[in-house]
Amino acid sequence: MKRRLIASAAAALITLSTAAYADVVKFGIIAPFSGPFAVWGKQFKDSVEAFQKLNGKSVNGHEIQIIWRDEGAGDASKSRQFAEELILREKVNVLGGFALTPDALAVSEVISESKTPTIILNAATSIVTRKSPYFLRVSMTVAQYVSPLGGWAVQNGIKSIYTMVSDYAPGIDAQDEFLSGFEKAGGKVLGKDRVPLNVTDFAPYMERALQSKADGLFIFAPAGAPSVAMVREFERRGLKAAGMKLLGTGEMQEIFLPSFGDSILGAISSTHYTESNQRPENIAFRKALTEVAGKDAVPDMASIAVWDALGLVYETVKALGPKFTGDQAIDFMKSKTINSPRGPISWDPKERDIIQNVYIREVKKVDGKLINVDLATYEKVRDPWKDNHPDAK
Amino acid sequence: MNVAADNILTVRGLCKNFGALAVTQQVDLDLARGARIGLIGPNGAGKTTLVNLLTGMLSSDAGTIVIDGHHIEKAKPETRVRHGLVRTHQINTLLMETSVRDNVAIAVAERQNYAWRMLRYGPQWRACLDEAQHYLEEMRIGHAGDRRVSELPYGEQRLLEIAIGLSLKPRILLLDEPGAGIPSTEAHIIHEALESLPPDIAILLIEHDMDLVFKFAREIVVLVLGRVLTRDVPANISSNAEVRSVYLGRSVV
Amino acid sequence: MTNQQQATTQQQILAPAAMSRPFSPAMLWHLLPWVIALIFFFVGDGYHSLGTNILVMILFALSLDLALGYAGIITLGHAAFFGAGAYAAGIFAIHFNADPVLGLLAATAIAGLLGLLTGMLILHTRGETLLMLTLAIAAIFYEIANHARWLTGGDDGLSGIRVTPVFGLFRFDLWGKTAFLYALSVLFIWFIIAALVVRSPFGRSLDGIRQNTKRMRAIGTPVWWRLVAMYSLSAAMAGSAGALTAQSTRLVGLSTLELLTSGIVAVMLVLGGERRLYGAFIGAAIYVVVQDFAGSISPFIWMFVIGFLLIIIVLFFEGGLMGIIDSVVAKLKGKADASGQTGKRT
Amino acid sequence: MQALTILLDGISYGMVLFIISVGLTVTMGLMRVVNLAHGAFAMIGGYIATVLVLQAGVPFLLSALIAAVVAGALGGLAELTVYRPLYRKGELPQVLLTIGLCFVVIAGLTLFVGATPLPAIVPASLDRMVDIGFRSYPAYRLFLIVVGAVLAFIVWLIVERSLFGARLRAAVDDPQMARAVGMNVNRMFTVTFIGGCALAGFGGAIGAGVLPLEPFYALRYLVYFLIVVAVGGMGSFRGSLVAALAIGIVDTAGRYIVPQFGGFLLYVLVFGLLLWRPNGLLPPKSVA
Repeated sequence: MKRRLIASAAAALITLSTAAYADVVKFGIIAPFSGPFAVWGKQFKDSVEAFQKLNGKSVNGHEIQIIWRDEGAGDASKSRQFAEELILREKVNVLGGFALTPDALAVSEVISESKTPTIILNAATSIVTRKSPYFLRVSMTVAQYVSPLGGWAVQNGIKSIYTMVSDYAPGIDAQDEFLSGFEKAGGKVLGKDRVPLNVTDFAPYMERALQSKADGLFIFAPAGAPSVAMVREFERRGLKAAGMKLLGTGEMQEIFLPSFGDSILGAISSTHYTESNQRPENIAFRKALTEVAGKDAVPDMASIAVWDALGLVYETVKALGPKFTGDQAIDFMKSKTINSPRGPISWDPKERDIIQNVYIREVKKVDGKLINVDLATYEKVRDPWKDNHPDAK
Repeated sequence: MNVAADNILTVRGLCKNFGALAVTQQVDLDLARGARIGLIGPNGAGKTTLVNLLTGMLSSDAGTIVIDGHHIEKAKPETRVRHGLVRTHQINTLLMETSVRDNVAIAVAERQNYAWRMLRYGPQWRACLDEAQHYLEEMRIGHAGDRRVSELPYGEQRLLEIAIGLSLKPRILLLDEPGAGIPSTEAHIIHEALESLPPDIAILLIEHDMDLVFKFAREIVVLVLGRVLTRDVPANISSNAEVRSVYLGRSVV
Repeated sequence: MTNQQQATTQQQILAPAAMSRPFSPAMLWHLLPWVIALIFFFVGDGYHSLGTNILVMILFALSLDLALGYAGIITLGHAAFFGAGAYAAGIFAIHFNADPVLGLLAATAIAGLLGLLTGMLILHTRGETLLMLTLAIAAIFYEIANHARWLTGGDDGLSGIRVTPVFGLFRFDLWGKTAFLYALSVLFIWFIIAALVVRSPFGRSLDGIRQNTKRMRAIGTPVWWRLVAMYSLSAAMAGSAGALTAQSTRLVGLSTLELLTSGIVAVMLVLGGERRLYGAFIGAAIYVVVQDFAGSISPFIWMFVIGFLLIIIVLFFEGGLMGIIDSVVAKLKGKADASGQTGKRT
Repeated sequence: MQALTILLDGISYGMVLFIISVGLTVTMGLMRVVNLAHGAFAMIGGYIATVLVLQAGVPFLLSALIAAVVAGALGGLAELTVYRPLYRKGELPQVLLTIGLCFVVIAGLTLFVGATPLPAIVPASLDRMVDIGFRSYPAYRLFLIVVGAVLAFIVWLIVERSLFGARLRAAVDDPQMARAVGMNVNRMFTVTFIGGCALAGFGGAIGAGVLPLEPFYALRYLVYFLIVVAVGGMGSFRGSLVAALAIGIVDTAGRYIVPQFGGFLLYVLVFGLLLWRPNGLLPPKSVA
């Protein structure tokens, strides 16, 4: 437990050295730094450093201290264990993190009982925020960022579709949400495939999609090996050559584009953050990030989520001072509207879920670099699942 | 077919083929209570195969094996042991990491049906240990009970092998080369041990050491190319021309 | 019989066989893990979940020690039973009864039954084939849990598990103190059972099967049945560990069934030393604590550390950490004494 | 015609499995080592080839050959240092040491190359469709089939037609006898291990389009390699070819025809097959 000793000793020193009225506000973040999802942890950390570089490490003299915990390879019980430890031992004022939905669900009891405001930095299943009144989401829900895509596709000439999603909860949510919009707009569904998570040879699935002769293929796969292999096979098997449009979501984040190579050109995706957008907030964000993490650093959904979460925490301390109750913090946060690098974001006061723009983008080559270019913007998109399921628990 | 009244083991027409190779052909064998039979034959005659067929380590293609009126040719090895058909091994198959006494006690526990006991086994296991010590002493290695088998001299390991066989209270004991690998200066130890075996057990001794066989056996069965060549008293065997020619290396079949 | 043996005999009449040797001060060492656990209970605020997690992994590793260590059943699929126990306990609590002890018993029984059924199928085989079959079973269990979303929650995990107070008296508090003591009690009971079983005629016959199957056949041991029995017992125990994790975290994820989980528990066991019972204690505790520590320094340092540790232990320290401790103790005691201990390992 | 497409897909996939796994069947059959680190050598090969293509502009095939040489050399080194002491040990130490080796390789490659999946290195000349009469088909897949067939032929020549191969087969069939007649079995182990690892490295490089390279490659595909060996029969070269192709075809056809069963089908079939024939389809004589 040495590192914790060092951490608390360091914290104690800092407390002593600053003026007597200064306090330390602790923000504990539980995220994967090892295992298959290690990228998330790295992106979180870079973004936090960038934020603190730009905005300083304290608010009104109160130090904002980030305490990290590595939850490893998707082990939800670890997540709960660290939450307890951070709340009881470290006495964190705000908790955050959670790459996957089970990680977030695992802490709901603990944060409810201890009334700890908890900011969800990724976990994207709609129901999560209903599991505790102290959850607040700054990322997105799958249903939210998929919802406009189906309608957009039909309006833009994609009249028939084949869907291919990884066989896990987010994949199925994405498929259902996409198809509901697509069918409502009058599109025709020619086939639905669910691909087991461990599959990386997509030849048979792509062959089925090719034979369906649909106008478009909607995919949803976890970032990493599965989505990379999916897109490569899409190109290689000639679906693209046959004129089929590739539609997706998080797979086409800028950070992953180099893994695909040029085969990804022309792919359509819908998400809540276009990395290359030209808002002044985004330019400042990317500049700070490259200063911290090198010139090749590319922000993604993780970076933007933690960036805005820190923004919320800083605002909270500015308004409420270093000492606040969980209820005060959550009430304050959910009433804010923030000019995020992704665009304006606010929260549904009842659900504590984020309301934000969703962008439809296309992968293009600009100055020899693959980036996403906005085609359409849907403003202030709420989580449709919650509106459709007002009473689900 | 004539079967002697006090026959404990009766084998008729036992056959085994490995592919096209017939390793055991129409073997008949009778063992009476307390018999002392030697089984000899040149290398590759199928002696060990025969033992494996009798004990059920190999399944036979044809033929019957009867112990005391029970047909056991289809039975599993462990069932045959329960019928009193017990063997010792040519090469050591002792539990090398276990103590000498435990090696025997495990066998005793198996025979006593204690070996399924997981909890509350204190008195039973103690009884097994006591009985094990008794067999060790019978084989004159009672002093070595606490030692690990791997620390035991080779000759004493061979005696332990026999002690384990005895501890199963066999009616028929198949001794597969008990003297193998023992320097000739120590061969008498094995002989003495064999002589001290309980008289009511029928014993089939498979051995290369002719001295030992001729000293111990009252009758000798000669196996050649999977067939029984002849069965006779030692004196006649040693003068049998056919047997001699086999051992001189010429084929007789 | 020597005097010592007679003394042993008299002791055995009075005490269960596991504690059958005459009392000596060295035996107080057996109290050490339990004393540490109790001290931890009083001073470990904020770490009780970590502690419970360690206890669960100890129990899981102990179960593997029975199957793999003592019986020599080479398996890389033990997570199948851990996960089955966890899901069984969770589903039982949600749909039938939230009593933790009933849930634990049900999960243990179900895991044991699954061990029995799969064991009967696969324990004819040995070595690499057996290894592959255990892998395949765990993979099939995983796919079932992944597909039966309506029952298991699939990839989102099983949540909403309720747990009533233990015996209607001790509520599972938020900070995991009750859960810790509960897990400790379950571990203690299983440890006593394991300690008795490995010294029993049954356990010794399995030790024999591991050393030499042919020998055991020759003394009339029904090898297959015996292996199936031990495998089921071990599966039941792994199921208990799974149930504990389900009840203490009120959550079951697919990761409980993963290949990596099977691998990690084997690593823990070998790290501590197999066929030593306490090896599971040391291995699981060190693994969890060091992972907690090293993992935070750098993402992949932990994999380096554990990888190198495994290589070094296998090449130079067979018997794991307990093996090192044993040899140090033996040296301290002096050679004469040490050689007297032959064949009696704890 | 659809059936033919599935067949081609299955065979090309199976060929990758064969190239990578054939070395593993030797280690497990000849040396009796449960080698869970075999995938790590394929991964090393793939990473090296990717870095060469992307950073140094080395042509695809040449970089795959260099990857094979390096993977083989590392394999030889590993055989001499950590594998040799393993031959005398039981299965458990073997499993754990090789898992440890896997961990070290995964951690090392991640530290040096990064935690994201690697970009594709299949050259544009292969990454296109070619007309094969009844339809257009990915050139890359045809390339895999051709390379796999050539390698299978070379392996067959070495194993069945050379003196070394005759000795190797004898040693697989009866290791004790081979030692007894004075074969230098140790050297044979080293040489075959190098060969097996080189093939794995080569397979990892050229197969990256089917098995994408990422940090957990070594563990993710390990089960497939092990299945090839177990189904084919440990130590059987012909068995591993038959098994690899069968697995490729069954897996592909299964996913095409009944995608909803997905992962189940293969595992259930393998499970059933191993119960029916514990020693695999074509086991060598020693275990038959």
